[in-house]
Amino acid sequence: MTLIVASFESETGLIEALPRLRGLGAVETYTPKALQGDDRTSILPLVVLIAALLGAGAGFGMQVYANTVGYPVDIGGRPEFSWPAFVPIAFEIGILSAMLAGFFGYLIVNRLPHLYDPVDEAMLMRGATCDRWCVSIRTDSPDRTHDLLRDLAAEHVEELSE
Amino acid sequence: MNAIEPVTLPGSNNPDMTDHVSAIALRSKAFLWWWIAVAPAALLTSILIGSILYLFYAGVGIWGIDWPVAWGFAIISYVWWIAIASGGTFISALFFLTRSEWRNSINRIAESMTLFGAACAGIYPILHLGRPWFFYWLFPYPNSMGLWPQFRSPLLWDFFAILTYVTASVLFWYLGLLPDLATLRDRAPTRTKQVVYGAMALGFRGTSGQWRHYHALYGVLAAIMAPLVCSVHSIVGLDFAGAATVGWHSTMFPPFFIFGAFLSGFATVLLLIMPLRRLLRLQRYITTRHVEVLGRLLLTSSLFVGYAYIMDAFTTYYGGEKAEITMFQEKLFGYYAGIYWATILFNVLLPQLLWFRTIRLNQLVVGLISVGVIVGMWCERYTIVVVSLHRPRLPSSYGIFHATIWDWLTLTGTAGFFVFGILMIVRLVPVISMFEMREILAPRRP
Amino acid sequence: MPPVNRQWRGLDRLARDPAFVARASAEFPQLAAALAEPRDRRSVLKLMAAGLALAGLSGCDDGAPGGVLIPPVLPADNTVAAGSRMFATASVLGGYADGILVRHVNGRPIKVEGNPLHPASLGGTSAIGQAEILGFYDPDRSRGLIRDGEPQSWSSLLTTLAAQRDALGQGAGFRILTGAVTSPTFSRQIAALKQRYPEMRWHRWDPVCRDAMRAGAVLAYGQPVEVLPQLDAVDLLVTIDSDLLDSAPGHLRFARDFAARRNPARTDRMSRSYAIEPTPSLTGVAADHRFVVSPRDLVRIVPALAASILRGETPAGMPSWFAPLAAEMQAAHGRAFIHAGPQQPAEIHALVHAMNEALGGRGATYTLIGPVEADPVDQAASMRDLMADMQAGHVTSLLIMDSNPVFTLPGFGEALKRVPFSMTLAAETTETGGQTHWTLPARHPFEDWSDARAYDGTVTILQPQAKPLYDGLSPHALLALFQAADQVDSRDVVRQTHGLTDGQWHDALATGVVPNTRAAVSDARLKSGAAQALPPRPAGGEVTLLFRPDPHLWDGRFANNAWLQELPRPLTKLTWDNPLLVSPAIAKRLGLANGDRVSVAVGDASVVLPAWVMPGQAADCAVALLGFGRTDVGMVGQGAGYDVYPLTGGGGPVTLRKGTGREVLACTEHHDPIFTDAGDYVRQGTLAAFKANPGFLGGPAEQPSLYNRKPTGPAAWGMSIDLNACIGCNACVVACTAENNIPTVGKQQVIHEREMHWLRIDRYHEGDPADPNILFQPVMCQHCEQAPCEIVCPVGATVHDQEGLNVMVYNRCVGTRFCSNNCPYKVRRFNYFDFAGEERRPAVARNPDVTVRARGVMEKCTFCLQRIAEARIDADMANRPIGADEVKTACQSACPAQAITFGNMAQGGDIAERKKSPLTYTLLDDQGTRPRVTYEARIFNVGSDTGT
Amino acid sequence: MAAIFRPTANIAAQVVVVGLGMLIVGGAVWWWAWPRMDYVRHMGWTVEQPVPFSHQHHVAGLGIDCRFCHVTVETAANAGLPPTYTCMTCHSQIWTNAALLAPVRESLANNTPIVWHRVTDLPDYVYFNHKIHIAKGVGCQSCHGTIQDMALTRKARTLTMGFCLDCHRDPAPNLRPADAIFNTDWHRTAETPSPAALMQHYHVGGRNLTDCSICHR
Repeated sequence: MTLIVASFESETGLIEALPRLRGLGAVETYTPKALQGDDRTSILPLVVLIAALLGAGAGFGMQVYANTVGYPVDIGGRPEFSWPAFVPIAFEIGILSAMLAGFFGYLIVNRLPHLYDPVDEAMLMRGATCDRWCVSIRTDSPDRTHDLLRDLAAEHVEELSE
Repeated sequence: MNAIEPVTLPGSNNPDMTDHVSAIALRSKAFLWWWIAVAPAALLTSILIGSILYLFYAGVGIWGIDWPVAWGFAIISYVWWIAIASGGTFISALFFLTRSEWRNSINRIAESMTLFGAACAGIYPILHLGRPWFFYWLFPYPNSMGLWPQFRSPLLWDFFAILTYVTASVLFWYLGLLPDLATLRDRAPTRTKQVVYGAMALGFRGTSGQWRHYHALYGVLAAIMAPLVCSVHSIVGLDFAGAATVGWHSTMFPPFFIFGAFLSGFATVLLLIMPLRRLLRLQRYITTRHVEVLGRLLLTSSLFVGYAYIMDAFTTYYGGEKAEITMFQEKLFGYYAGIYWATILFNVLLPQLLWFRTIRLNQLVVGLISVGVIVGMWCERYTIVVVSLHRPRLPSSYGIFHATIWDWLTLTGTAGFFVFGILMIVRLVPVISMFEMREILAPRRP
Repeated sequence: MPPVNRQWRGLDRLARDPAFVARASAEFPQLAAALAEPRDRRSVLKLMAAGLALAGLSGCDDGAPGGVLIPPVLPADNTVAAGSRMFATASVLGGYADGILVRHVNGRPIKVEGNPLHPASLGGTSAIGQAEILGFYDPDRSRGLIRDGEPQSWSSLLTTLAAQRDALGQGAGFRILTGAVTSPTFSRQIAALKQRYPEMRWHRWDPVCRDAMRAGAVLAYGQPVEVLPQLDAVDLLVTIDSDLLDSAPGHLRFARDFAARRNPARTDRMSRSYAIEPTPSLTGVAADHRFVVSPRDLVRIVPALAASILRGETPAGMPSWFAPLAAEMQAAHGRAFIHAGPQQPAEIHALVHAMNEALGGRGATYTLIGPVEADPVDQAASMRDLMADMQAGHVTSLLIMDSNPVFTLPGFGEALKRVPFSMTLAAETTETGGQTHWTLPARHPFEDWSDARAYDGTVTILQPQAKPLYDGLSPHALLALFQAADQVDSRDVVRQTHGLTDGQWHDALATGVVPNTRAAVSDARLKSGAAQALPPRPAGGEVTLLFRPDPHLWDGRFANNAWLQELPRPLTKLTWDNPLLVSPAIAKRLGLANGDRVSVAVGDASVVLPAWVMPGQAADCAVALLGFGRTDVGMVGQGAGYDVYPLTGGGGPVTLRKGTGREVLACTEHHDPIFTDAGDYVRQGTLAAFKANPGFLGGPAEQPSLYNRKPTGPAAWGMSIDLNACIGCNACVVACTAENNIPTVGKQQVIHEREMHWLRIDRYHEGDPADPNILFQPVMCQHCEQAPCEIVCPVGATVHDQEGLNVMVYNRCVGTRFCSNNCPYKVRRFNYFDFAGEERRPAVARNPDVTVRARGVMEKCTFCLQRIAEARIDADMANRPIGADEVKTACQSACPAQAITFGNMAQGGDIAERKKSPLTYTLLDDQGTRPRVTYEARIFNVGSDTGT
Repeated sequence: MAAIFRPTANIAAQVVVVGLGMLIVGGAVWWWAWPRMDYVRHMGWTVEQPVPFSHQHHVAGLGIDCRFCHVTVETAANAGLPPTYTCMTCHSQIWTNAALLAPVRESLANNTPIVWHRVTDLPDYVYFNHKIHIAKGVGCQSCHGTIQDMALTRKARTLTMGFCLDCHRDPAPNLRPADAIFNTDWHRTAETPSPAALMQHYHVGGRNLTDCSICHR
């Protein structure tokens, strides 16, 4: 296996290159902003929604329990189950759990923190977070890859042995 | 400069922007002006710490609060700060949802403002307590007394609202920072900076997966932040409206407080970006367009607030409750009348100048108006808290409030802490969200 | 450091005083140990508590400080190891006794209650009587014998007195000076002394005396008879500058009898009362009609009134109300009573006697009795003689007891210097004590035996309530020492006086009254001359200066009592100060606002003090309040207010000049003094309107509410306050302070509006400043069933219990103060500083059944929860419900007029009855809070209708 | 060698993340557990006393009734500590010169009280009342534990608010027949009335015993 990293000057360059490179091995892109035309969906919104509902439900439940079972007290002659008063806190707890779920969910789905990756060895990767459009290919046929990249007018190419 | 510039000046492009912005955070020596600004801020921060220590030693009696006016600066300043904080969230979340391009270059500053505004606000509720060391009794933790907090109290709602808001703001801010931290990591000149920014970037490399989830999530969170900030402010409003106290018992307070948050939020953002764009040479990316847009928003929200003030008077007299009217008369013509009229002047009258385009484009005037608004908003809270409380229902419990030196020291202390925080942000992280700017900038140098 | 009032510093000073530490080590070992190494005052106080416990104050001990338990060595005899008991005694002021019971908890005196069996009290107490317990525990009380500033031993005193006994011979130069005395024992001892020293003389001096009344009686009847009103039999009461309900001997009883005829919902014969006075008094405020008349007009009007009543004349140039009043008085023949105050000249009293006789009141509305005071004298004259003799050097030895002439009588200090041997016996440090050769510490009345007579002559035995805190000498013991060498036990002396059998003696102690000692009814005949008496016209000048005792500090003897200092004066609501009370007219003329400095000059004597505008005061009148400005007094009274006694000495015209600058006065009310709509809070109406429609002031049944949850406990506590009975005397406020360990905060904090009283008496002036309608309203926690405070507390520190109490759990409170904001009645108080910790009284003085509140927590009226809890436990042990009237709150039992009723509404009783009254309304009922406290509206029996 | 981090950095990062997680969980557990620990509540601690008084000896051994020393337990809020005089009623006869009892004799001789150290010390804002608990059939051991086995008196219950509430919510299990209240070796037997019957007998349950005003004033 060899890991080949290449950078393109333009987004379009990379986009055109991708379908042809995919034949040669596992391809991953590294780009300063999201690539156009990537229309796969993410699970995170669903996670956030569920977390919000669970959190709000739990929060509301806690308040009902405390006021009816845990230690019921006569507060200003209000009913023990005064649900309208419980809504704000339930809402806030829902939001809180949604935020936490979203953030940590993101780390999990992307396996972060992931400080080291073999591609980091490639010098040209430093441009990926600025204005270069990089791609990495794990392939058994480095030569063909090199040829292809040359045809695609890749700006730089680096080969990293693993 | 009376022709309105576009959101970014012609010829701006991604590489230049990235070089310029990351250079600010990565430069080895801080600017001179930075040191000049940070010195007093640090001093005030230490004054804040000092006055807090003395407060814990001596008790809240060192403040001006008394029998009828049991709430004072602590609550005034708390509401004031939390309103300022919210402005940032409006810009970064609300206008993200509306896909307004102008927002991209200032949302980092706005969010940082939120962060430290919320931090300043968050201190006060604890300082306010008679026995601050028991503040955690507001939290439903499993205690050996078998006791629960009292969930019907607006103050408890507030406790949860603040808890949520501060946490959410931090996470939202950090998430928004990830790609830029990655940029800094890859451009860091020294090993230390590489490691620090690298660690903070958590290994963000802009892979297709990272970007895909990132956008999905950021949109959702933005959509959550918007209602959150509204709920926080409604609840702060309910801290007052939830009580039967004269001058507080009004269904209008929640929206009224949200309007106030808009107003002071936009004003503070203006006050931050106008100097920063000069000092950091960001005129390319934060243009007079931004000032102009924010000016309009300031005017709009000031109209909202003005409406609230009118309704406040209307409902008082329409309701015809004696105590309410007495208190309102006192507000208009009594001992504290000056503060009420200052509120009207600063929050409603002065911002009307912004109807004129030339004024909107005159950054000095806009700055003065913004300062006025921020002072005005503080006066508004002073009126709500002190003036309402000093005229209770029974004449026998009328009273008066005079702030003490400790009230003022704490207030100015938090102001210093806020500035200090902002300066640290300016020094350490990109003041412009670079990856979002790339959405609207030319990818390559011409 | 937080701005804490000077008054707290005392005990530190004490702790540093070697003399004290020495004495302490003798009495309280731990205390000395504590004082030896420096500690914070709190721990010293704690140990002082332990020390006092050892000193025998406390039998058993629950929760003694320092996590230790200190059982007695021997089983405490006749103190119940725990729980409370009552012991009868009396509180004596100006010689006259009000019967009291002292409640002991764990064997130590904690609280003063009224003695229901005592004719002058009937269970009620005065503010001063309630505060006496604090005086008992006062750390500033004088201790140790002093001679010319040097501490002395008891033996040296004995030798000195032995020398005196020999030196005095016939007693030519021997003088004794005391205040007015009613004690049979004391006068018996004096008589004995007179036998031994035939030429000795006994002088009397009270700065606030009743000379004029005595002289008036002599004018009218040829002998110093006293008048004994039967106010419950009076249909028409006319008071002339009177102190009948304020401070007259028997005023507690008068308040009770007066109130009995004031609520038309309970009596069908509501009395009517007219007050004619130059400056507002409680008596005047309680009246249906209050006529503001300057003293210089009084001397014109009263004789005219007499003329028209005695001789049917119709004098000219009288105010409009004169003729109708005279007519009404004649109409009320046999049902009317007239009373004039001690400030009025003798002639006016003579005329009043004549009028009362003419109106056929004698025997019906009042009786005459022989003098209650022992050997009454004209004090002014008696003092003139004494001073003259002192100047002339005729006085060789002077013994001063229970009197402070150096402070209260200008020039006495000078004269004193010429006396070769002088001795003061005083419980507190006094100016006089500082200037006599010997200063002896007197025992507090709670520490020794004595006796005294009430306004009607009834004798009470004063019995000690605890072992002496500081060794002192009782007056009886001292007199005995002048009599003979052998030291006597004051108990025996007192007992000899009354010659009671053991049984009678013990009954007398138990009941607090010696039976059949009421003064005999006098059959004195009115002298013919009485009706012609002509009062002298007071000196001219545009300002008339009146001297009145401070309602709480009296003549200054209570200046070191923090409770009384911080007690808002009934009419001005001022604390810690005695500004000159000026009429609105004077204020207008001199351009004075409250607090402005003004200089008062009488002849060559002059004083500069702040002014206070007093609505309803006669246009030409300025009132100077005695009793403040003590110079040689404990830490509390030090430098509070201004000494106006110098003015009493000056002769000549009175001049007022506006001074420079203004002072901040600690007033507890901050609203515009004049009100137009006080009726919103204190509902009021006329008797006529009431008769037309009894319910015309009562509130609507109950505001509709979304919430209808009601407390469902076995008991339902409720309170009803009768505004017709309340005379604003403040007894309830002090009682509450004493019962509930309420701290005083000092002048500075009162100015900061941080006073702590759970119970306050709101005072409203309504109408014309020159002659306003003055209204009182006691306000404490209303214990709302829909309590706004409870909803907003984030930690549930204030909640409802099932018996309808709004309970405040101090130890759960974090101090958000939201409850106070949300309380429409503003009855909650917050501990901004550690007020309780800074208190000067020892911890043992506190009520152990009430939690002492820490810094940063909210507190408020609990309906005396500790008393309820006690009753609750007793009832549960007997498996019975709590009786309707079983629990009495502190304020209720203190009220002389029975304005406050409290009880378990579930069991009926008085409270249920009063709640049914058509006058019942709830304060701020538009708030829908459903308070458990209700008020009965004030009804005025005004002239247009007869009322009977 | 362009990479900023070594491969080991990933492991390090994971360790940090896991560590933080465990810290949070651990903190929560500690917060819950700490106030409930016997150590914190001084459970079973014996306190240094001037005289090593043994309840075991006097109660279990000699069978002296609680009320012989704690005289006011049925009539007052506090059970009452015996005056030295009470100790000497016996010890003037037996162990008259035991070294252990020297403090007692001195106390009587010099009329200086013995200063005992508290074993159970409720906060000042809690108003516990012995007489009502006795009257309603709560045995000494419910709060003082197996006092008859204590050679040195020690705290036997947590006496937290939670502890009080448990019983105030459901008193039945702690009720005894009137004659068994001071009986230290009493055990529920077949013929003991049922808890429900005892509740009936003592008229417990009439009021809400969890009201704040029951214990706090």
